[in-house]
Amino acid sequence: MSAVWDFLFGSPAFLIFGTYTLMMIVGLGILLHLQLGVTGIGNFGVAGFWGAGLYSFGILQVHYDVGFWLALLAATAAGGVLGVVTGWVIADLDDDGVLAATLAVASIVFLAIESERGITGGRVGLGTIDFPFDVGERTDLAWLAILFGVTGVLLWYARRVHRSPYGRLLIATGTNEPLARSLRKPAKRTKVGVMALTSAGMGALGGLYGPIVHFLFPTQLTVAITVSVITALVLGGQQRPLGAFVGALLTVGLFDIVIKLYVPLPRDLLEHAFPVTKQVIFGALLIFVLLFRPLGFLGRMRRETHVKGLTRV
Amino acid sequence: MFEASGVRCGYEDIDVIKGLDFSVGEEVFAILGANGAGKTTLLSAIAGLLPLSAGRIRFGGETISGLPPWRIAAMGLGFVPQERGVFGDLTVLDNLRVGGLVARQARGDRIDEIMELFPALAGLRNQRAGTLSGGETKMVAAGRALMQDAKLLLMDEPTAGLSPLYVENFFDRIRQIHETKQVAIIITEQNATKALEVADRAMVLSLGEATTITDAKNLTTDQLRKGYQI
Amino acid sequence: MDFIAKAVIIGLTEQAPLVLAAMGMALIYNLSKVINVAFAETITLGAYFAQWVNVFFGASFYLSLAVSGILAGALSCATYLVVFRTAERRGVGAVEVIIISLGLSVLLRYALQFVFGYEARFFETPPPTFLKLFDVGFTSFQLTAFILVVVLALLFYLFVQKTVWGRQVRALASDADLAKVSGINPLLTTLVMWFMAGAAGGLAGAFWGVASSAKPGLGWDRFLLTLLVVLVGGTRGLRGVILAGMGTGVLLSALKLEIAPLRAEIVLLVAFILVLKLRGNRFRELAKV
Amino acid sequence: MSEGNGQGTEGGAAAPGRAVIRIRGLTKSFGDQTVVHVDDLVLGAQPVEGLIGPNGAGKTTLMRLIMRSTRADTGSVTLDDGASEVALSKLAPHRIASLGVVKTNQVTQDFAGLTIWDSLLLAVAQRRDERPHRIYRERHLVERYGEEIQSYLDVFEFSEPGGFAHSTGEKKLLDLIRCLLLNPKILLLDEPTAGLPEDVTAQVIELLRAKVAAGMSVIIVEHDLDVIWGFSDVVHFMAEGDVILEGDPDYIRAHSTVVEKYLGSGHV
Repeated sequence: MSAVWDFLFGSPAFLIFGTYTLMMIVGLGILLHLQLGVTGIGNFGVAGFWGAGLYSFGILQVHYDVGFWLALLAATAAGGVLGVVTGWVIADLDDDGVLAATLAVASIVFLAIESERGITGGRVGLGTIDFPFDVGERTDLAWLAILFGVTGVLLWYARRVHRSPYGRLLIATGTNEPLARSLRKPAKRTKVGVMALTSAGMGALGGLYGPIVHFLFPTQLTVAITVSVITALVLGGQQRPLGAFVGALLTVGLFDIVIKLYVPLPRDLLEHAFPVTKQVIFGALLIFVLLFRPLGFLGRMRRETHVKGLTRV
Repeated sequence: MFEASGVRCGYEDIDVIKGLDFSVGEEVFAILGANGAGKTTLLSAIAGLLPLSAGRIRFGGETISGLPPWRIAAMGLGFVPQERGVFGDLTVLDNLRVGGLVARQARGDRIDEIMELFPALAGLRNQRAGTLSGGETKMVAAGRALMQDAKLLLMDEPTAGLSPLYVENFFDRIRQIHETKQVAIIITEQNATKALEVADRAMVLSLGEATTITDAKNLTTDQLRKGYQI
Repeated sequence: MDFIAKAVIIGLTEQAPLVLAAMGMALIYNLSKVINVAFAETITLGAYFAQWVNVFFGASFYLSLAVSGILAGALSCATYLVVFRTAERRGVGAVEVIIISLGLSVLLRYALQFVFGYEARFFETPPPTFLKLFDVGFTSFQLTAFILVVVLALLFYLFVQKTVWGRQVRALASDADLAKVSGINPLLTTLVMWFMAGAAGGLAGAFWGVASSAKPGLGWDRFLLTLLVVLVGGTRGLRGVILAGMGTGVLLSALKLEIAPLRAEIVLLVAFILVLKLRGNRFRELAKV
Repeated sequence: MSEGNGQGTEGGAAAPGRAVIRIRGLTKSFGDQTVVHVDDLVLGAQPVEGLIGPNGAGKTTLMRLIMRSTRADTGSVTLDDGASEVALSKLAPHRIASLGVVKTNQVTQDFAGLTIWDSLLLAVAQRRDERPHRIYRERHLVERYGEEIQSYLDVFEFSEPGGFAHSTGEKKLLDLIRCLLLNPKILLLDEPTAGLPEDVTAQVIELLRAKVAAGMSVIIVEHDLDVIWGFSDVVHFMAEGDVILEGDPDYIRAHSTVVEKYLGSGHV
């Protein structure tokens, strides 16, 4: 029994950090699900919205000694504001324009962090950021529990959206915008609104990531995180709230936790071939899933039974 | 040379054309009918752009239904669509040259022939087709199809939306093309009077079905009014 | 005057490959209506191919260029046949195609490291002489590269505008159905076009690569700028792309002469976003309701 | 400009309580081709008005100009309910629908992700039901509108009312029901019965008659002219971008201009 315990938690710091990452991907994935899977907005700049939150949080904590809650609020606001601006830009662009604009937003955030060294620390980094509380040895576990809670709330909200008129409005806007407009739905405002809401969420997640890494670097905001989130969501099922969760388990969970921690790979392999192989597999998965099972592991949005049930109310 | 039997076709699961049988020889054959009759749908299906849900189309002794459109074009069937009959981004000359891809020999001569047929185009050789007037566009569209050295020309409402003077002139050209180049022509038209002046035979189409197929000169106003529901 | 001359010289010599890359991507965009994120990897691999031929076979840079163009073109055709054509036939939606191409991009970017190694790879070219014009220094190699890019871009433009195949490509892009009934075989024409586009991308990559080194992120780092040039200039055809590409190069170097380079890039991106936003409004007529 | 009015029609004045659409100097060109050029036209003064004309007359474009899914080059479209006049041509499409001017679609339109019930609940949901924080609003929506929706589903037979619309015909009916659920003052119908079987066409017309009796105005474009002749109170005849003739169905049907525009001058 204790052998099993040792095997699983022999290196708790790595396991906890892996799970943090997993939770981040799931959280961002749920928010991207609301953008991409529900509203049809292909956001390729997830890292930018998340990073805006992360760095707002970090700058306020490090340079201005702002308290945790206020800093978290600022992180949320930073994501939200960026979301409003992006939403306004993309509201009447086609999918190619959305790709370009969201990529550009992420790029701008990245460049701004690298260039404004005075407040972001540039490539030297920004730190340190600590947990807002200290319960001794188990502080990191407590933080993990909080992250679980936040992700749970996001999941709950996404599921409720699917069962509410708001979700229907988002789906309608995403699948046939002109038709939605002809049915009194303000498509533009809806898009800006959902971008504001979900990007604020991404900003908040960014803020919550600050204490985990303690030290912020621009390299934490590369396209890799966006690709991980997209891969997880698409693999799990972009139209389902649980999609990101399932997908993240199958990708980050499998590679960054199970294989990295529990499969004895030679150090050399782990450093070079492993991350490269992982990305090759992610890329291949994206292609295969979208070509041959476009709705991912979980499949189509469940609407039928749910509405049938309602009619009997 | 052309034969359609039991043809049904349409969009998604609705058949716009509901079972047509007709054949066309070395003649000008007019397909008449009000909007919504299915004229454009029928021609698109003949050209191979739309699959048949039933029936068969034969052309020059071979079955063409089921073949891709570029194969049908190579067999000598030219199609002049009603809208978007020209490549707007290409010059007039390039439009004609694209038509000439099918039958490359003597391409230069045929360009000259077309310029003679439509003298108005001569001065517009290097203009972008997207900037032409409605009438000029139709000339380029017809010229492009003729460049294919077509044996059968499908023309979908070639005069829709054009000025009366131009319409008169264009119908003269149609007859001229038929006679000098020995091209069979299937022409759809809503304006029956004009089409019947140049057609040898005519078919009246109403909501996807043929109400009459007869010699052009025998077609009565009553038959037309019935087909058009007025 | 001096400032303008400087901006123009630096902009054109540094960003000349951008024009070539954007022409290639624009061709795919106009014909297949696909924004191909994996085009970034066509660029990267162009650099690797050229470097490989240059170093492994000891070939001159110019010979490696030719080989690299052909290989990149072939790769581009392969990606079309295996991935994009399949997507087209399965009726995959527009956003999904973009994500598929993103997947392909990631796949190629990392898979190439198995073949070419994890480290950056350098070209072996003879040491250049240094030249000066309007107080701007550049190497003889940069000058030949610039002239070559101009010639290649011109050839590419002439191919699309003046040849039979170019005409077919343009006809197919202008109206696919009309092209088909005019006797154009779409598959053949599309393959020719993807080959040309890939070759252009590969050559751009080779020029970028020789100026620094062939590394996995080479194409991706330049993808966003290329994409923006295509989206902004592409509505006016290849000529628009060329102008937008050159304009971007000059504007960027002008900005960099005035403000910090990273800030200059930010300003450029913001400008592009605003142009996209303004342009977007003009496309609303397409609604079918 | 109208060439002349038939028996029993008045072009301008709105019947009390019935809102009308007023069109002034409206033009739309694609390239050098003027598709719509309407100087002065009132639609909706009578309960059911037909809009017919030969190919390219501009009927569909006129309807899309009214709904602003396409932008006019010049001119104005206003909604006049007797008390006040609102310029529709300055409003966003969703605002026009909110004012009670609604159009069905010629090309079948549907929401790929929504079931039939979903689609109909979407139509009835108000702005306040659709706020992001109202995630428990569904029950209210079903209680408030469920019966009304069910009443439509009782009229038409869908193969799977709880699921997705399968055929083009079902999607077409769904499109119509969605529009009716908005309780429009003026309903524009663009070929509502194209592709529907005869018995369903009859059901549609019957349902529309009931709605008209309850105060809704209908403006209908239809290729099956038998539907026009049987259903309309007034017919507007369009040719070359303008309404050139207005009158009751029999008057239009017998008019030489109409015959000439459809068949040509040789068959008048």
